[in-house]
Amino acid sequence: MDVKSLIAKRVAMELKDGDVVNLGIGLPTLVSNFLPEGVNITLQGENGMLGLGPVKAPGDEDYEVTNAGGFPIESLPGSCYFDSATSFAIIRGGHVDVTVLGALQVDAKGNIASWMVPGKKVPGMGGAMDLVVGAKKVIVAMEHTVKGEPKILEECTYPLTAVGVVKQIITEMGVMDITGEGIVLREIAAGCTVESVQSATGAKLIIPKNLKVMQVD
Amino acid sequence: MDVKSLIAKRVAMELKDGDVVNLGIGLPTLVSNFLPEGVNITLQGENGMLGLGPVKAPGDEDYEVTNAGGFPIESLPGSCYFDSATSFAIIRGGHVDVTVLGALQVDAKGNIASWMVPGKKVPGMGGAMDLVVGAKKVIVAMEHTVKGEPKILEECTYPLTAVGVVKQIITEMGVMDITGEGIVLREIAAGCTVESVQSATGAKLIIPKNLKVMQVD
Amino acid sequence: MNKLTTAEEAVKKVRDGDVLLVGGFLKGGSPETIIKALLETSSAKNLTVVSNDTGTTETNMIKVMQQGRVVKVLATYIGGNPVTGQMLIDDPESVILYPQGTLAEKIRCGGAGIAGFYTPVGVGTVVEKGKEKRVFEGREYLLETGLRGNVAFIKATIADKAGNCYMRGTSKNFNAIMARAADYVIAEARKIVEVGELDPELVTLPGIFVDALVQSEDVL
Amino acid sequence: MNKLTTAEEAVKKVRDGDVLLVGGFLKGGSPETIIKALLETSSAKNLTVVSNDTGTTETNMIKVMQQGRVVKVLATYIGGNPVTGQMLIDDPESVILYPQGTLAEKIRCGGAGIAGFYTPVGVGTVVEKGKEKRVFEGREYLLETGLRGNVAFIKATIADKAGNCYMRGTSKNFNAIMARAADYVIAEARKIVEVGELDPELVTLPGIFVDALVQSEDVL
Repeated sequence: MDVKSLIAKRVAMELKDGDVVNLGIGLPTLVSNFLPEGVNITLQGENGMLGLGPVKAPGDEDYEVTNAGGFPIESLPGSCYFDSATSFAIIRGGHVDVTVLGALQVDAKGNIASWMVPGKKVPGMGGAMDLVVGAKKVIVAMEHTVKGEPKILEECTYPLTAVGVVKQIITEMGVMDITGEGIVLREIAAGCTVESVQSATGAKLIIPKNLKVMQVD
Repeated sequence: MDVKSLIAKRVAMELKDGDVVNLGIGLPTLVSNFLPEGVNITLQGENGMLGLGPVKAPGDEDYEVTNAGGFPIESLPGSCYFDSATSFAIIRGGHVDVTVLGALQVDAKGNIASWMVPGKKVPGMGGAMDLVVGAKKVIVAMEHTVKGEPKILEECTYPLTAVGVVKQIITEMGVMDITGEGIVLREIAAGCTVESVQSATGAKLIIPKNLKVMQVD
Repeated sequence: MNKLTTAEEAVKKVRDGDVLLVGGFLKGGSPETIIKALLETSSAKNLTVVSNDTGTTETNMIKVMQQGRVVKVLATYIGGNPVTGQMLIDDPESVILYPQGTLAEKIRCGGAGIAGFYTPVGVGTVVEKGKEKRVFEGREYLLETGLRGNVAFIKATIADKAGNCYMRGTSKNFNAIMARAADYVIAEARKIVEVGELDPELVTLPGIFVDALVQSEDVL
Repeated sequence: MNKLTTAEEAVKKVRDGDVLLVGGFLKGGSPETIIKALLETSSAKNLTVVSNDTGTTETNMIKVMQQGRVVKVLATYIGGNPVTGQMLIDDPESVILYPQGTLAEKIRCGGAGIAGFYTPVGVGTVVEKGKEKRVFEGREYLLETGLRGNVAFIKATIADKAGNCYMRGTSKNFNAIMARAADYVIAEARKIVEVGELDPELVTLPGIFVDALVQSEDVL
């Protein structure tokens, strides 16, 4: 299994039956491919939909039913649609149980930077700021490092998406919870050592007595 | 023609083709019976509807399509429905052209008191405060006096519904515009004299040179 | 997720001291089956009722109030319910009246994560008492805050078993917004269908807002 | 009231210096027929464009911008339109980025007569710059103000001749809210029917908000 699928699969195990979930573009969209047996979730698209199905095959392009990336998708039974103000009333109002998104940086205080790299072209924050503030639980799903540099830091250096919102980080190296004391390494990937994870991390990891091996099967 | 129908008929002449109009309970609801030829208006019901038709006959009672008085009504072609927040977004946002309502008192500054009489049981303001603040034009349609006492005053004494919102008062005695200078008597009913109107009014009326006779035919 | 249950079971979620958001506009769209269950099978007291009008003499809320279980009311028009009228006379603090659009927007904001909003409605009236007044572009506005409830009672015309609700005509009223602003939402529906049978474009209220779904006895 | 006209006629309402509210979400529900008329038949300049994303390289707004007629942009995501990206680099004041829900709510408030609202989104980020911060029940919120435009361009799936619009699926997006917050609203519809032919329960946008209705060429 490739790294992205591995991360997505582990994220999927965090979801509960009945959860309303918003999946960010990229790696997070893979999560819906790995839902455990008996776990049915409702996907929310911030462009105005509940009950998103898979992306349609090219050629069957109906731009009146798209995901937040602008791609035409299937609509599942029980789905519905609404305008952008209503969509963000749902998001901001705390009616999305989990949002899963990537990040450029996450820090020990739960701060997240995910929308701009200083000096590079700025694409805009889209709905990310609303999603991370509004969702009941924010899971960052990303590769542990970028070009060998840590993305998990004591303090983010890039412009923030929001302050103190991230509850959990899931990477190919492990599962980390962000707590009042700092970042706790709950699970470690097979083949990693505490030392190897710590050296790939820019914040001091708290290692609990019951550190588990990350299971994805 | 009875007094209420006379007032309603004169109010109807103020409406323009295409106007979105909210009619208060009582006398104002009569206005839609007297629309001039070629004038089509859209009635708004603050309980969540555009395109109200007439009240249904007893026995055909569908409480899922009612007017703001709670009575089942017909729905006209081109009508639509919405929730209360959306209904008042329409009202507060200035998308109702004219609201016609009764009043307990109106004054020379355009203040209106229409929702409670001190010392009597208070029914609540319902949507009246929103309607008079939100509508582009507020017309008060009422009998000129109550038990011989003037309802048009220099200053309202009852608790206000809103400040400075009334543009026009139409009674069985005449048509009055509220201006920065005070209340201008634009039209006087046949059979009334300026003196008789003034003596039934608790505010100084401004009498323009071109005072007209109120026409309702 | 089949949310279907009975009104009796659903109203067990109502606790002493709860704030209840009760949909409907006079008789239109009033969740009478749920209110009847509250009346007959629940003993929850010290309740606050948020409602456009607290119903009429023909509806069930007046009977709950006659049991002395409602200690506070937030409403816009109470002319149809003399018990609420009497409460206001006996204790002016026990009945808070809001302009209808302000009450609707307070509830919408409560459900939308918005803490407060500035409305021009009520300026210069008793409604402004105790509220911050602020000028934007030369016009005065009042600060009103978001409002939420512990439990909402709402009525739909058709619902699917996942709780997606279609509210026909003017029955949307406060039903559609209150369901978004409560911790626990009980919906009664005149007709209940399987998931997938309701046209997605007719969904007034997404099923994610509904916790318990009950068959309406449609007593009105 | 038959509001049917041509896109060329309708865009004559756009004046130099106008604020344009342009519906759509990337390619979804983008009012391309109207934007194309603006591109080809209007000379209005010094325009401010309010749009979720200012479209993509495949849509028409980028061409209007290449004509140098857009001097300011308010948007949430501009990754699909490199001209907007370049504007931001050349003059950071010319492109204002908002969180998507904040932009949507600003527009809703602009249309709803609400002067401002308090949102928790953006607190602690660059978005809070210059904005009032206020604590409600222990949590920080930013004051955001309502936003209106001179002209709105929107797209519907079906409209009747009175302007009642049904916007299918996710094409509701900013179309449904922008039409409520502009002085003059131009709607294009893929299909236009007689008044009475559209199911009232499918009306996303009441016709009272629409000033001019044009047949969509549905160029996407």
